[in-house]
This record gives sequence, C-alpha cells and structure tokens, in this order.
Amino acid sequence: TDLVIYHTWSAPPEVAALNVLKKNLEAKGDSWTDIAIPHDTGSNVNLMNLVAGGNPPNLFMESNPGVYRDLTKAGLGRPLTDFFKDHGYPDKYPDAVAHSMVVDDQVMKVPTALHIDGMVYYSMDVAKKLGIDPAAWKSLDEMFADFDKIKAAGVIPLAVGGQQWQVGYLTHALAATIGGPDFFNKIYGEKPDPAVFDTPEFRQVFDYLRKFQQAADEGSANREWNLTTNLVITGKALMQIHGDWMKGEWLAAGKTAGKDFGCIQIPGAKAVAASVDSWGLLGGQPADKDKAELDFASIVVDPNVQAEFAKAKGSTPVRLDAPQDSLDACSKEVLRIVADPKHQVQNPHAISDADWENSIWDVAFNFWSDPDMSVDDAIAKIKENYTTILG
Amino acid sequence: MQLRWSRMMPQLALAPAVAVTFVAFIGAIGWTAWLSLTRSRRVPEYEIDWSQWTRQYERLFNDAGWAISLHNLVILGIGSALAIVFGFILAAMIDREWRGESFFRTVFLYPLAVSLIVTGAAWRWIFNPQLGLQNFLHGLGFTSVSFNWLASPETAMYAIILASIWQSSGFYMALMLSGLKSINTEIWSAARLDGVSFWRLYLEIIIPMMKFTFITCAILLSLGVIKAYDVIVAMTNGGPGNSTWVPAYFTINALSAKSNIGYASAAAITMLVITALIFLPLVLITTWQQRRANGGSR
Amino acid sequence: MPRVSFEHIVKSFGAVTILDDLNLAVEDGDFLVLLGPSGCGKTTLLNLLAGLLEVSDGRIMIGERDVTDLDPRDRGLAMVFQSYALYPTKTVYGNLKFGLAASRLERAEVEQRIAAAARLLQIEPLLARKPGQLSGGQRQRVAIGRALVKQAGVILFDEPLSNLDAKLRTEMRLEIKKLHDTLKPTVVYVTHDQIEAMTMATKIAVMDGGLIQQFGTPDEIYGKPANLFVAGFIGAPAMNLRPARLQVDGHCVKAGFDTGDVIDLGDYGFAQRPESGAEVVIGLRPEHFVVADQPVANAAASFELPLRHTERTGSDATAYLGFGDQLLALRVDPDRAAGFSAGEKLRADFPRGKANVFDARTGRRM
Amino acid sequence: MPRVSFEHIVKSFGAVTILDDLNLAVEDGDFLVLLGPSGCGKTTLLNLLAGLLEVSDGRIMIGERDVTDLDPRDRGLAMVFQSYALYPTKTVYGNLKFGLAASRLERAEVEQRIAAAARLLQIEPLLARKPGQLSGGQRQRVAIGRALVKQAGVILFDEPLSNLDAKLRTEMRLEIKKLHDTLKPTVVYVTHDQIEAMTMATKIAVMDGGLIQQFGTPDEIYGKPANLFVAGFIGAPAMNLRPARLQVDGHCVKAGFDTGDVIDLGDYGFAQRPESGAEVVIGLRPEHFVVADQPVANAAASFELPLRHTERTGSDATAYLGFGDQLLALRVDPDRAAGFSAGEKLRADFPRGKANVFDARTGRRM
Amino acid sequence: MTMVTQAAVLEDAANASPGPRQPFFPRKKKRIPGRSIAILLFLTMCALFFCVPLYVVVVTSFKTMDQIREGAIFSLPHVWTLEAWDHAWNKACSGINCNGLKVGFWNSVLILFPSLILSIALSIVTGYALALWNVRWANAFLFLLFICAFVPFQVIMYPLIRITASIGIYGTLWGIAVVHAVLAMPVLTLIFRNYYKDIPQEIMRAAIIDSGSFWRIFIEIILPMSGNILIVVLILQITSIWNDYLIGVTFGGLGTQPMTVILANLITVSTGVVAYNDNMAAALLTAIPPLIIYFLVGKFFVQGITAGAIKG
Ligand SMILES: Nc1ncnc2c1ncn2[C@@H]1O[C@H](COP(=O)(O)OP(=O)(O)OP(=O)(O)O)[C@@H](O)[C@H]1O
Ligand SMILES: Nc1ncnc2c1ncn2[C@@H]1O[C@H](COP(=O)(O)OP(=O)(O)OP(=O)(O)O)[C@@H](O)[C@H]1O
Ligand SMILES: [Mg+2]
Ligand SMILES: [Mg+2]
Repeated sequence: TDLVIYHTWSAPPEVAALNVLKKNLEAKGDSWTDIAIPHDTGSNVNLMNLVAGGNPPNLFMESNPGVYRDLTKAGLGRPLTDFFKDHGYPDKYPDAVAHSMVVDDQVMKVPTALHIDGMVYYSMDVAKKLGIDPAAWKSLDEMFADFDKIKAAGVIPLAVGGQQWQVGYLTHALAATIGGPDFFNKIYGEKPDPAVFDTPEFRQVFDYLRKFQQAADEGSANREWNLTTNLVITGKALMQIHGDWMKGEWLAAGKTAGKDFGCIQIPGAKAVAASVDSWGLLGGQPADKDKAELDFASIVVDPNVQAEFAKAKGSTPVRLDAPQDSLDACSKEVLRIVADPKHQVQNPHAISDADWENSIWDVAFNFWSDPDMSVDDAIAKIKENYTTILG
Repeated sequence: MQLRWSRMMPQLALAPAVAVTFVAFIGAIGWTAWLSLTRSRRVPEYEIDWSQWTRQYERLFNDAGWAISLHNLVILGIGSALAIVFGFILAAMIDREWRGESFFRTVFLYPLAVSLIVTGAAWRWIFNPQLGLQNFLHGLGFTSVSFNWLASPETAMYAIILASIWQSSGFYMALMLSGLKSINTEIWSAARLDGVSFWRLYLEIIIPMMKFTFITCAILLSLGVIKAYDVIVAMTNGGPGNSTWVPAYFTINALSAKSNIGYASAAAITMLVITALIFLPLVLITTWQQRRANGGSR
Repeated sequence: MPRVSFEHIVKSFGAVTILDDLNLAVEDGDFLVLLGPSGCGKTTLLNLLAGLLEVSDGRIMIGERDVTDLDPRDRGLAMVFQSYALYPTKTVYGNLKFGLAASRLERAEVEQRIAAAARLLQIEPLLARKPGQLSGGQRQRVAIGRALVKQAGVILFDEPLSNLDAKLRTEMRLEIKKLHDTLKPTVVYVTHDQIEAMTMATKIAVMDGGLIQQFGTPDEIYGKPANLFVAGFIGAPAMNLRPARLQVDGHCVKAGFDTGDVIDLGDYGFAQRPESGAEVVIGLRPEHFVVADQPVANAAASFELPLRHTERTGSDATAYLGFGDQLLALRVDPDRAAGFSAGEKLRADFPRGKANVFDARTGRRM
Repeated sequence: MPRVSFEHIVKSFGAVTILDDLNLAVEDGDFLVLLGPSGCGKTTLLNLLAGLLEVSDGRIMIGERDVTDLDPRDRGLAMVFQSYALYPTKTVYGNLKFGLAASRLERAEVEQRIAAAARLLQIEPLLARKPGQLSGGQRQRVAIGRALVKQAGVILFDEPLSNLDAKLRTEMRLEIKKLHDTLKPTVVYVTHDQIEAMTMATKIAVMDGGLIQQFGTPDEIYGKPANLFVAGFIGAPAMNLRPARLQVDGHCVKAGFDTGDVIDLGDYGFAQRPESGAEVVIGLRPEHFVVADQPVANAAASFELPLRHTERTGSDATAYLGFGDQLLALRVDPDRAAGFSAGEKLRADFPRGKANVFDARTGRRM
Repeated sequence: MTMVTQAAVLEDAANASPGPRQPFFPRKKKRIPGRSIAILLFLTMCALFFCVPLYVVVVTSFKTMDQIREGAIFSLPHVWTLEAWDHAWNKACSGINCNGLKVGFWNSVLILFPSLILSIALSIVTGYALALWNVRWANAFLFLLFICAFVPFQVIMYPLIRITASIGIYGTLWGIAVVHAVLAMPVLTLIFRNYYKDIPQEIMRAAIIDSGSFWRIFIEIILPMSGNILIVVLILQITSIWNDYLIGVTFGGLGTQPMTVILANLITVSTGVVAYNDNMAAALLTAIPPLIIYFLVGKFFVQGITAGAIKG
C-alpha cells in the first residue's frame, strides 16, 4: 500500500533518519510517497491546505494539538490509545514524551524523536585552547563572565542564527531555564496566566535575551541554524545554544560527541524544554490504508528502529527501552536530564495556541532585532497580545 | 426575432471568463470577507458573532506587525519607484544611443527572467558579510564600508528595494522605450532645429508627453509592490525582527505561522481595501483624462 | 535673404545610396518646390539641408556659409513639418517661444516677435490653448508661426498641407503664398501635389529616384518637360504620350503614328537635329485639343477617332477616344460632352507649337 | 440585380442621433454615390446596409427581402474598404478564398470563381503574394476581387480610392466604372471626393449632418443644386455665392448686388414666384464667366473688376477679382492669365441661363 | 546654370562606372561626440551593475568550496569544476529523495505546458471577444477584470483551494494549470484586448461580411496576426509559471513539486557547510530555461511591447 507522508525535514541528518523509517516500511511491502516542505517557507499552512483540498497525507509530522483537534472535528482523526496498549504506553516513554502524545485524553501522536530545545554544544578544541570548561559554569552569569576573554582570542563566544524561530526557541528555553516548569506553563501552557508577566523571572528572560543578542556576531542576521552550527564545528565560535538536533550536523561532519564536542544543558537550568517530533495518522481510511498506517506507527516506535533513527538524526530515542549501546554521550546526557519528570517542560508548539506562541516569537524577535527596545516595551507588548488573542 | 448566432457566440465564448471572474474572484472575495468576520482559526467556521464581528479587524489595527507592514509598504513603494526613474533614464539613453541598443536591452531585461527565489539567493550572498561584497571591499582596503544591510532593521528594507529595482528596472525600461518610440519623430527634429536644450527637451516636452506611460508604469509598479511576497521571503523572510514585513507577508504569516484563517482573511481584505483606495481614484482619473485628451484632439 | 546651394550631395543609408551627386541652387527669395513621387528622396534632401541628417559627401552652402557640419540650430533656418510637430504639452504661446529657445534674445524682443507672428497669422485668440484643442488649419498656422518667429532667412516646408482637407488646403496655399510675398524668405517646399507646386513655386525641381529630373519655373516645367518622366508626372489628366517615327523632309518635320495619323512638327524647336526614321514619343496635352465639327485651320494634326467613353466632372469633361488599341484623352466642353455617345466618331484637332517630342531611347526632350 | 432601399432609418449612438428618418432607394443596377463632408454619416449609412451596425429604427430592404435583422454574411452583399482591409497573413489567393467563407461552395466552384476574378482584375501573377508585398493599387484590386468572387448583387464601397495617389486614383476610377458597366451590380459608393462622385455615379446623394441634401443624377446635382450647401460643396473652385436682392418688374426679374452690379435672371426657371425685394443668394460658377475685352452679346451680367491675383495650374488658371470686399473666382485661359498683372481691371461677362438663385433665408433653390 | 549642371549630372549618372568614387569634398572623420561617450559609459556601468549578481552566481557555481571560503566573490575559479552542477542536477536532496533537481525540472516542464495552454487559451479568446465583437456589457466586464487584476492572491487563495478541491483537481497538474489560468486571466485578457483593439476595424468588418463565424475569424484571421503579442505573453507566462513558487507549493500535486520548490528546499536548509557552489549551480539550473528564452527572443519581447502589447 502506498502511504503519502508529509514532513518538514530536509537537512541531511534528518533525511538519513527518514530513510531508516523508509527502509523498514518498504520491508513490510508498503511504499512511501514523499511531500517535503521545509520549515519556514510559508508552508506550514500546507498540511491544512492538503486537508482542505481533499488530499490529506496518510502520515504527517505535526506536534500541535490544535491540528489534531481540528482533524478530529473533520472526522479525520485517528485515536491511537488502543494501538499503544501494545506498544508500552506510558511506562516505556519518558514523561515529557508520554504527555506530548495525548490530545484531549486520547493518544493521537506517534513520537519519533526527542530533543531538548536549549542545549549548549561547544567545541572541545576551542574550549581547550581558550582554557575554558563550559561544563563548570553553574549559571548564565558565570557563562557571560567568560565572554570577554573568548572575544579577545578572536573567537565568537556564542553563535546564534538571527531568525525568528531560532530566537523564539531560545526564548522559551530561557524561560524554562530561569523559571522552571510552573513558570513555563503559565506562559506557554494551554491556559496562560497573565500574572506571570509581572514576575521578576519574566524580566530576566528578556534581560538575558538581550545579553545573547549583544554577544551575537555580525553575520548572525537571518542565518540558518545549521550554518550557525558550522561556525562552531569549524572553530570560529565556541558554542551554540539551540535544539540538540545540532548534533546531526556534528555527526555529519565526522565529529564525535564527548571527544570533539561537548553538550550540556544551559547553565543553571531549572528545567529543559523537550521537543517531541511526532507523526499523526489520518483517520477514516479504508482498512488496508489504516493497517499500513499502523504498520508505520509500529515501525516508528520500535525500540531498535528508535535507536537507529536517533543515531542518524542526532536525536534521543523516545523509548526508554531502546538499546543504549549505540547511544553517544550527548544522548545519554539527554536521557539523564529527562529522567527527572520535574525538570522538564514541553515544547510550546505541542501545548500552546499557535497564534499565541507566534505572538511571543514576534515580540522576542523584534526585541532581538531592535537594540533600542527595552524590556518594559517587550513585556508591555506581550501583555497587549495576551489581551487580544486570549483575553 | 430569431436567435442570431453571430450575437450569441461572443457571449458564449466569454462565458468561461465570466464564470471565472464571478466564482474565483468575486465569489472568493466574498468568501474571504465572510471568513474575516468569523472566529475561524485553523479551520474555517462560518458563524458570525454579530456582537463582535469586527474583532479580527480591531486586532489587526492594534497589531504592531501590521503597522510595520503598512509602513514598509510605503517605503517599498517609494523606493521601488526609483525603478521607474531608472528605467526611464536607461530608456532615454538607449534611445539616443543606437550603438549596442539590443545588447543593453537584453542585459537590462534579463533579471526579469530570473525567479525571485534565485534572485534572493544571489543577493543574500552578495550581502553576506563574511563572503560577500563587504568582505571583498574590505579586502581592497575600504574597511569602513558596511554592506551588511540585511542584518539591521534600518537597512534591510533598502536591500530589498535594491534587489527589486535590479529585478524590475528592465521591464520599465522596455515600457518607456515603447513610449519614447511612439513619440512622433518630427517632434525630435523640431526640437533639434529649435535648439531646445537637452534638459528642457526632456523635462518640458518628452516627459509630459509620456504621462500615460508613466501612469501605466506607476500602476504596474504599485501592483507589484502590493503583491510583493517572494522577494521578502527570499531575502529576509520578514526579518530582522519583523522589520521587513509587508501586508502580503503578514497575511501568509497569519495563515501559516499563526494558523488563523479569520485573522489572515481580515488582513487580506484590508489589503484589498487599500488597493482599492489607492487605485480606484488613480484609474478613474486616468480614464477620465484619457477620454478628455482623445476628445480634445478629435 | 540667403541663397541656398547643394553641391555634389551624396547621401547613403548603409549600402543604399538615396542621393548621388546632386546639385541644386535656390536663389535668394525664391520659392523652390521639390516635387516628386513618394520615396524619391525629397524629405531626405530637406533634412540634409536642415542638418537633421548628415551628408555622406558634398557641401551645403547657405549664403556664403558652409553649413555642412553645423548643428541644425546654427544653420539659421526654420522648418514646418507635415505633422506640424507642435509640442503637445505646451500652449501655442509656449510653442512659439520654444522656437526661439536657441537664440538668446531679450524678453521684450521675444514677446514682440511672438505678438507679431500671432498677428500676421491671426492666431492671437489661440495663444493660451494647447495644440490638442486646435483644428488642423489652426495647428498648421501655429507651426508656421513657430518658423516665422525665428525670422530665419530660409524656411523649409515638408508637405505642410497634406494632412488638411481639400478646402483648407486651398486656403492655406494662398496664405503661405501671401506670406512669402510679404516677407520674401528663401523657401524650400516639399510636396507631391502638383497643384501646390504649380500655384506656389517660383522654381520647381522635379525629382525622381534621387535625381533632379528638371529644374525650372512652373511654366517651363509644364510647357517644356525635359523628359518623359516630367511629362507624364505633371498635368491631370496626364499628357498623352504616344510613340511615333520622325519623317524629316528638308525643313519639314513630321511624325507618323502607328495608326497612320501624322503630326506636323514644323514649329517645334528641336534642340538637336532631327533625323528621319528616329523613334520618338509625341506628347499631346488633353487641354490643347480642339474638338470641332469643322476642321480648324492650320492644325498640326487632325484625328478622327471613335469615342470610347467620357468622364464629366461638372466643370470639365474628358473624352477618351480610341487610338489604335490605346486611348487618347482630350478635354472637351462639359455641355457638349453630355451630347456625345460612345462609339460616335469625333474630330479632334491639335494646334501647332504645342506638341512635345521626346527621344524614345533616352526619354529626353528633343 | 436587386434594388436597395432604406426606409425611415434612424440611427443613434447613445444619446446622439446621427441619422434621423432617412429614406433612400437605389434602383437595380444603379451606381449610387454617397457624397458629403467628413462626419456626415456616410459610413454609418453604409454600415447599416452591410449589417455591421444595427439600425435604431426603420427598415432596410434588399430586393424583396427585409434584411434589417439579418447577419452581414446573409445579406448577399460585398464590401470594399478604404484601407482595403486585406487579411495581412493570408496570400492574395487566401484573401479571395476567405471572401467565400460564408458560402458553402464546392471546391471546383471556388477555384473557378477565384480564377475568374483574378483574370478580370489582372492579378493572376500576384495570387501567391501577401498583401504586404503589393502596391497600393494592387491591394485595391485584390480588395475588389474579394468582393467580386462573392458574385453578390450589391457591392458597397467605402472611400476605396482615398489612400491611392492621384494617378492611380484616376486609373482605378476608370476600372471600377468599367466593372460596373460589365457586371451591372447595384453599387453604393461612399466618397467625399466630388470628382469621383461626378465621374462614376449614375445617382448621387449629397449628405450633410445626417440628412440627404439632394438626390439626383450628377448633372442635376451640378447644374441645379437644391440648396446652398450643395451649391457650395460641389465644384472646384467653388461656386461664387453672393447675396443680392430681387428686383421684379413684370416678367423681368433681376437681382442687385451690394456693389451695384445687377444680374438679369430672365431665363431662370423659378420654382416659386419671385417677389421684389426678396433676399437671395446668387450662385455663379467660375467656369461660366467669359473674360473678353469686348462685351459679349446678350450676357446676363457684366462685371468690370480689379484683378487681385491668379493661380495657374498649367492646364487651368483661376483669376480672383475684387468684388466689394470679397473675391470673385473665375476660370480663365492659362495662356492669357500669364499676361495679367495684379490690379489690372478685367471685364467678365456671365452668360444667361447659368445662374443659380437661392432663398437667403432658407438656403433653398428658388 | 543649374540646367546645365543637371544635364551633366544626368550624363554622369548614366555613365557612372560602378566602384568607389573620389569624394567631392574630403571631410575629416567625425569624432564620436563627448556626450555619446558619456552615455555609453553610463550604460556600461549600469550593465555591469545588472550583471554582478549573474556573474557572481555563475562564477561561484564553478568554484570549489575551498576557494569560496577564501571570500573573494569576484575572483574567477582557480579550477573550473562541474562538480557542483553535477551534484545539483543529480544528487541534491529534497525531502528523502536525493535525485537532484532533474526531477523538479521534469515536473516543471510537465506543469508548464498545461498551465501555458490553459491560461493563454482562456485569455486570448476573452480578449478577442471583448475587443472585436460587439458585446453590450463588454465595458462593464472589462472594468471588473481591471479590478480583479489588482486583487492580491492572498485574498482568494483559501477559497481557491476549496473550489479546486470540490471539482476534484486539487493537487493535480490541472489544478495548477487552472489556478495559473485564473490568476493570469485578468491581466492577460487586458493585454490581449488592448492589442486587438488596434487591429483595424475594417479588417474585422471585412471578416464579418466574408465569414461571420466567431471561431473561424479567430483562427484564420486574428490568430495569425497575433504573433507579436503572443510572444510577449508567452515570455511573460513561461517565466512566471516557471518561476512560480507559491502556487506550485500550494496547489501542487503529490510528489510533483516544481523545480523552484526543490530549489527552495535545497537552499533554505542544507548540509553543515553551505555548499554555495551547489546552491548557485542549482539556482542557475533553475534560471536557465527562462534565461535562454529571454536571450533568444528578448528582442521580440521589446518589439512586442513597442508594438503596443502593454498599455494603460
Ligand atoms: N533612415 C533611413 N534608412 C534607410 N532608408 C531610408 C531612410 N530614410 C529614408 N530612406 C529611404 O530613402 C528614400 C527616400 O526617402 P524620403 O523620405 O526622402 O522620400 P520622400 O520623397 O520624402 O517620400 P514621401 O513623399 O513619401 O515623403 C526612400 O526609399 C526611403 O525608403
Ligand atoms: N461608434 C460611434 N459612437 C459614437 N459616435 C459615432 C460612432 N461612429 C460614428 N460616430 C459619429 O457619427 C458621425 C458620422 O460618422 P461616419 O463615420 O458615418 O462619418 P463619415 O461620413 O463616414 O465621415 P468620413 O468621411 O470622415 O469617413 C460622426 O460624427 C461620428 O463622430
Ligand atoms: Mg517625405
Ligand atoms: Mg467614413
């Protein structure tokens, strides 16, 4: 049976990972028709267009619960609660993953990769040369304290890509780092609490954001994340704070975790934000399609496939029982971090209203791009948006 | 009276176009207008809460992003207007100088053929501070020049304007050339005999004579400006910040990133209204003037 | 006002030579009309004089000045164009003023010249209008005004009347002629309308194929065409040109047609000695025939030919008689023509001293 | 061939009514010329007949058929246009063939008709060429050919000759006339050239301002113009029209001009009883004057007026005499005119029975 | 004197031997005037400005990555290599398919033809009917079309998706073709109409008397006269369809993404070190078909515009 598979991945490590799935799918006698629309090319709308246009894909990469709700409303939802009974839900999955799979009390998503949105990846070579040990930083302030020294050596301390979504990710990673889960969920949760905007932690998020911005190099504007990663790989920069899919780039460059590069959570993090890339299944399909879709789902969550997939993509397996021997130092570190349910939050994309999340991105990115904008301005703007969108 | 096919046939032949106009344009505009009054998010809803039917518009007019978009629209419009001026200068020079006319014409026209995706890639690379023009100039010793236009909210719009001028000047040049060529050759002869100076000839005679060409260009240009989307995506994707947003970008962004069909519809309808406000007077004045000009010469 | 002369003018466009070694001189105050069929190079010659085109070789003199390499505005001439070439964005006043753009005159002088020209041409009430608001005749006046304000010694006209309707054309013709009589500039006037040429010119140069076929006064051109081209081109209905053979018998020269008819050329002033048996073409103008029932005394030739058909225009009538397998056109009185019927034999006499004789080989007048 | 008639035709464009209750009938085989100044509605009338415009009211008959609501192609007529309107992308052959597009004829018949038309018009060698490769006269022939192949009973011409030069125009005029004589179709021919009208028509309808001013044979139109418009429009140089006052004295009718000159209208056939003191306009054609040193016996009027200037065209000359503060044009012999000098007093006699008298108030012929 | 000279001239003309003749008045060769030089200079500078991006793209596509990192964007390649081209054409990845741009190329070609045919066919017939036939409501409709030409795509995008879906062509080549035809219709119709308006009325009248058939006149008379305008419109449409991104991506069929979409996938996200040479080669490959068309028939484009193709 032919499955139409919609996703937004196109970087080489991502493609390699998809090929793992494809190989297994084809082994079951099904075929894969690809629709790839890279992120951020005005194309997120396309999944809904495909649905609206009457050509919905059988499988689609989507974390936003709203989409699942809308599909269910349209009679195209495919609840997976029964299916996952045979696939170790919920005990075999880290807490963050297990949570993310559920939409309105039904398991709807098939998790495929676990990432932490704000990880610090640094070049060990450069660190050694500069005589700095990032792992020793206990707080963000300690980290910034070393920046002058790094700059003096002609190295960019922190590489960032000045694109809206990268800044947006950095913002929510900082929110998790500084405020912890409760604070985070008051901002990004399903029902945000406006009181949180007046807390000192919220100010701190923007204060640090400004510091990051000031540390950015001049070429950062509108730079892709992977080009940014490359600055670190080539030793032009010391480190990057971004989703840990960065690892794919390192691996593709032939580097080894723990030897060429190190990975730590943001210094002093109270929590980390976990991204779970998930697949959704199209409901209301004829039996053969439905079976093939379920085959695909079981491939995705198969522990062995998970291990292989994670290795290719640079992610961490979503199953705790995936073979650990092939995991590298960074994945092990991630698993260590997410083992504590109190130390993690979910990627806003999986929990908040798209409009609201996007409005925070807007503010954060404007704040980032306009050095004259004060923290007060930013907070006022967010409050205003809250009133418009959710109030 | 019996049915005359000679009268029916043209109307039949027009039927598809009429259908398209009424379904795909008028109907669709109505549909979108309706949606803009609803609370539709990712999926359209068709119920209107009449007590709050302007909610999307209220939000829109309070949205700083929208304000920036409108502001940029004006900047882009004014900046791109340089393409008309530039196109006219090129046309005037090519027209005067017969040497290499076809060569220059081709060179000035080719950017039209190139996709904006490609254009964006090329210009972005030229503006790239590490590898592009700036680095090249620094290498030559001009270390004070900064071509990192795309990085700063103040200058990013100018980079976009530069690229769009590069892309469209050739087209306006072609239009202007046709305008120049349609001027009676005897006028040029008369001016030469009268010894009219270069500047006075162009300023007082040629340019006023090409009024309609200029208006045509202006209309086409504003059309392009209002629809500008690809070039923004390719060059800056709206950034830095949302400093290079324009209404078309805002609308697609509302549809995709914000997943808000109602809001996007409101933005789209507002775009339409702006278009109408700019063009209807312009078009009416033009047709009126044209009619008067024709009537006068008869 | 100055004399204008073209000396050995050559003009080529790329490989095509339009004018080849052309010589022509216009005397001071003359009204020269360049007359010729379309495409014969009239406009080209005028543009060379104006400086709008460059000569490929040769020299153009205006008065004592060699203007061959001067800028148009420095040649001291004015030009009126076929399409009027008024500046559409300027008022009539502005158009006249622009005519003086090159000459650095004082304000008052400019005003005064414009006023004078406007008065002369009776366009004073129009000064504030744009060309678009004028009728054809008014535009033409303004165009002439723009030339007049320059007070140039030489004024060029390129088919200035061809865009006007018949009635206006007649009027403007008279006016231009009157202007010339008043101001006496040297005029070079291009047209392909022979009525214009005949009525206005003091000198006509008939051109064809880039060559000047004949240069002379209107009477010379009409009465003594220099070659077959001129003979056929001038006159409407056209001159009857029929081949014949000379019969020289002492002082008595005659020409015999194929039809057996003979014409007596005794009074003809041959430029070269006629030889018996020479092939010639005899040209007989339609209006010189006399159609009478009685033979006219002392006619050069007498034809009795069948009427094919007549054309009556009210004031005139042309009868076409069968002459061999061709037709002979002759002007007859319209009242009489009404009585003719096709097939009827008419007697037509041709008076002495009016015939034209051309060498059949070279086409030149003998 | 069929009779064509317009009955109570009204044609409006929007609010403007161009033709209002027009009636006109062309007899079978007639050559009707619609003559009038630009914009008088000639083309409109022709297009109504062809079906290219729809009448606002009224009826058009061709033969016994009411064609008012028929499609152009079903009206059984052919049309020749001013700009020839040849299909530029088709060869001459293709153009002729397309002329038969509407009629479902057999292959052989089509070929045969094209061959016949091509032979008649002598365009056989051109059949493979495109219109762009033809001269003006050849194009016109093809355009006529396209009309001929249809073998339609009615052929319409809209100023077919106005784009040709003078010479070709004269030739084509003769040819069209000959075609009409041979094939005898009913022809409606639009022109504003009175020479064409006078020479070709069997009937002329003079139009102005959407009204038919006079309908009649060329002789009637020229000799007895029905009103001032027709009188002034027909004839070149135009008829001299001068105001005068009737003096009736028993059977003796005279008219006195402002200048004191008097013309005897004794031979004039008044349609209504002339009254003494009535304001009239007297029309005198230039070619009827006799310029002689001796008074002509029995002239209706005799003028002795100063010569203002003369215009000579070679075959003709017009003398303009001062008549009050106006001019009186009269045709003189060109040879004699050469001897005249401005200011000289000339004696001109006007013969009896040639004058035209119009009511000054209504403009109608009396 | 002139009569005499004239006679001599006639003689000369008759006897003139072919071949170059001595000039009568030897004239010094005219210098190219200063203004002319300034204009040429200015034009050349402008031409350089216009060529810079193309030059950079071309040169880069032949360089190796090592050289690109040196940073001299204007330098010529040390080693000319076709590797980047090969990679872009054959191996570049879009999604999980790494078959290069060539897949997209063929998709684009497949999209191009139906779109071209449909969009031009619809507008040419409409323009013809509006310009040359007597349709009472033509002016009102034209005004409507004129307004439609200004409608931004975003305004009607969503409804169009639903409409194409409801007639079952969403996601097919025909869907794209229909959308292109719909979007291009107002402008193209106006262009065609303006052009046809200038066809002499008399030709149309002759044709109506001769044939009277709407289609026959169109095919036999009008279409052959549309050469100029067709070339202009063809060029406009080929480039806009080929270069289109938004419609292709929104209405495109499954697995039939046009070249631009694949290019965008390639450029927006790619391997660690951005392979600028690959990207530029890919960009060039995408741009080549319309560029070839421009360089070959650009002359006609300007001619067509001059012949009145595009007017107010
Ligand atoms: N710029 C040019 N390049 C090439 N040939 C030209 C050019 N200008 C004129 N000619 C040719 O020169 C010849 C003479 O042209 P010219 O305009 O002088 O004719 P004309 O006598 O004024 O005719 P008309 O009565 O039609 O105005 C023509 O055969 C024309 O085709
Ligand atoms: N389609 C139209 N709409 C409005 N007025 C028109 C239209 N066609 C013609 N007219 C007007 O009708 C009048 C008669 O026009 P028509 O073309 O019949 O004149 P004509 O006698 O053929 O003139 P010409 O000798 O210049 O060809 C003119 O005043 C013209 O302006
Ligand atoms: Mg000329
Ligand atoms: Mg007419």
